[in-house]
Amino acid sequence: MTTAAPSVVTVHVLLFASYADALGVDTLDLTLPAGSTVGTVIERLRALPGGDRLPLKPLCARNLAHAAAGDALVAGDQIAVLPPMAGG
Amino acid sequence: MTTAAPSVVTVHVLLFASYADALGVDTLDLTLPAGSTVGTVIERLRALPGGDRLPLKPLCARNLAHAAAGDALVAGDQIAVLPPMAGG
Amino acid sequence: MDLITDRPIELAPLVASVQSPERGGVAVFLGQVRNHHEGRGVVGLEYSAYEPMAEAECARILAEARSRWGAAVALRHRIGALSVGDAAVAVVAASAHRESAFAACRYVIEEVKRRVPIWKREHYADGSLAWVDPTATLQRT
Amino acid sequence: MDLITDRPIELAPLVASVQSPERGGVAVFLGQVRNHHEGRGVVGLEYSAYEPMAEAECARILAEARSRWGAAVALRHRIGALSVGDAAVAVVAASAHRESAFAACRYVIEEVKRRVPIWKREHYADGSLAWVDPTATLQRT
Repeated sequence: MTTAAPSVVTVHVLLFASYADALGVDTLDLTLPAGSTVGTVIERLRALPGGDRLPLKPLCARNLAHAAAGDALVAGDQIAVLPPMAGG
Repeated sequence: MTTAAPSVVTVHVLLFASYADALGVDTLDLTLPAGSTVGTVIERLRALPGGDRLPLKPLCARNLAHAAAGDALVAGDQIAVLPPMAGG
Repeated sequence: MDLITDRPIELAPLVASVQSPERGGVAVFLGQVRNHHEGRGVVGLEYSAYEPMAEAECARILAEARSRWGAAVALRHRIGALSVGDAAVAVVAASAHRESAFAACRYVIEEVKRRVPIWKREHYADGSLAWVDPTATLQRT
Repeated sequence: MDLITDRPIELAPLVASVQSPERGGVAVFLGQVRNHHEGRGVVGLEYSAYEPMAEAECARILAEARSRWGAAVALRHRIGALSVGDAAVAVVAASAHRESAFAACRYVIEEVKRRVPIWKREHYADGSLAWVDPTATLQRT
């Protein structure tokens, strides 16, 4: 058996507040082609029922820090999709 | 007996903090010629022992409100000479 | 760190935590649940948070304020169900002088509102609910 | 009005006095006796005031802040002998939004320092005393 680059990555996705309401879930796992990015996660979420209520470019975090849409995914990443913040 | 304008006015003077220390008193009455002003009070105070430690134009109040040096005195006025404020 | 808490915020111990004999000025901001928002009567609300990130982001904001103004700063943000009048957030900043205490306090509350993943759902007098969107990019009722 | 007091200042009742369900933001400034001033060790101080004028001027400042920002504001300034760490002044301002609460709070403390006839004599670690002159036009030790 030869070692090969894995062809897919699985990431954990967290949804909050109005985004969780829109999709009807607050956590899900997504398995995506290798080379996928944070932006790929958003595209997949927007294709789910209710996903059209997410903006095209929502704020995202990857492993507790703010992330850009182009950031590449690593297996096991925690990707959080963050509605407009309303603390304070 | 005919009525005549009084030829003098007597006012109550209050000194505070460093100014009271400078003159060694915190209250005194001054009897001044009719037509005297708040500025006249300061001139008199500056002529007293220790009075040279007062500035030429200290902040003054007349009857609890800020006053100008040119304000005319009325008998019974309370004239307060105010060192630089240091509250807060 | 417990910057995010589901228990009532007590101001006195928070103020005490930043006081010291070198620091003459203490600035405080206390945010409380109002009974109105954009003309609608509010009877209560709930805050939810992405807690581990909210804790981390709050800690970063406090570190920035300490570094920039040399101030002692502390923060609590409440989550869960709150009633009108309850304290939702408290920021305290102490410094040798008032300018830096005010500046550090103001910085912390502004950054908390801008950067910390916390969301608020208001409960209105007419029985409806809505997530508050300060940017108004996603209209929901 | 008791804006000027010779008793310890308690923050909690002062904050409570401005809180209401309409006002979501409360800004507080607390000024405490520091253990240093311009490089000298301070062990305590005394505040004296031209009390009737100080009360009147404080009341005018509060009225200005209420009128300008629509905020609820309250103030206490202590006089007499104070120790390091004692609260010398407390200002609280509550408004519907934080901007006006901060602005009103800041206005009141700045105007108090500028306009209210109160004087401070510091007691230094070396046993000497001096009236503090923020304008430094009259040098005394």
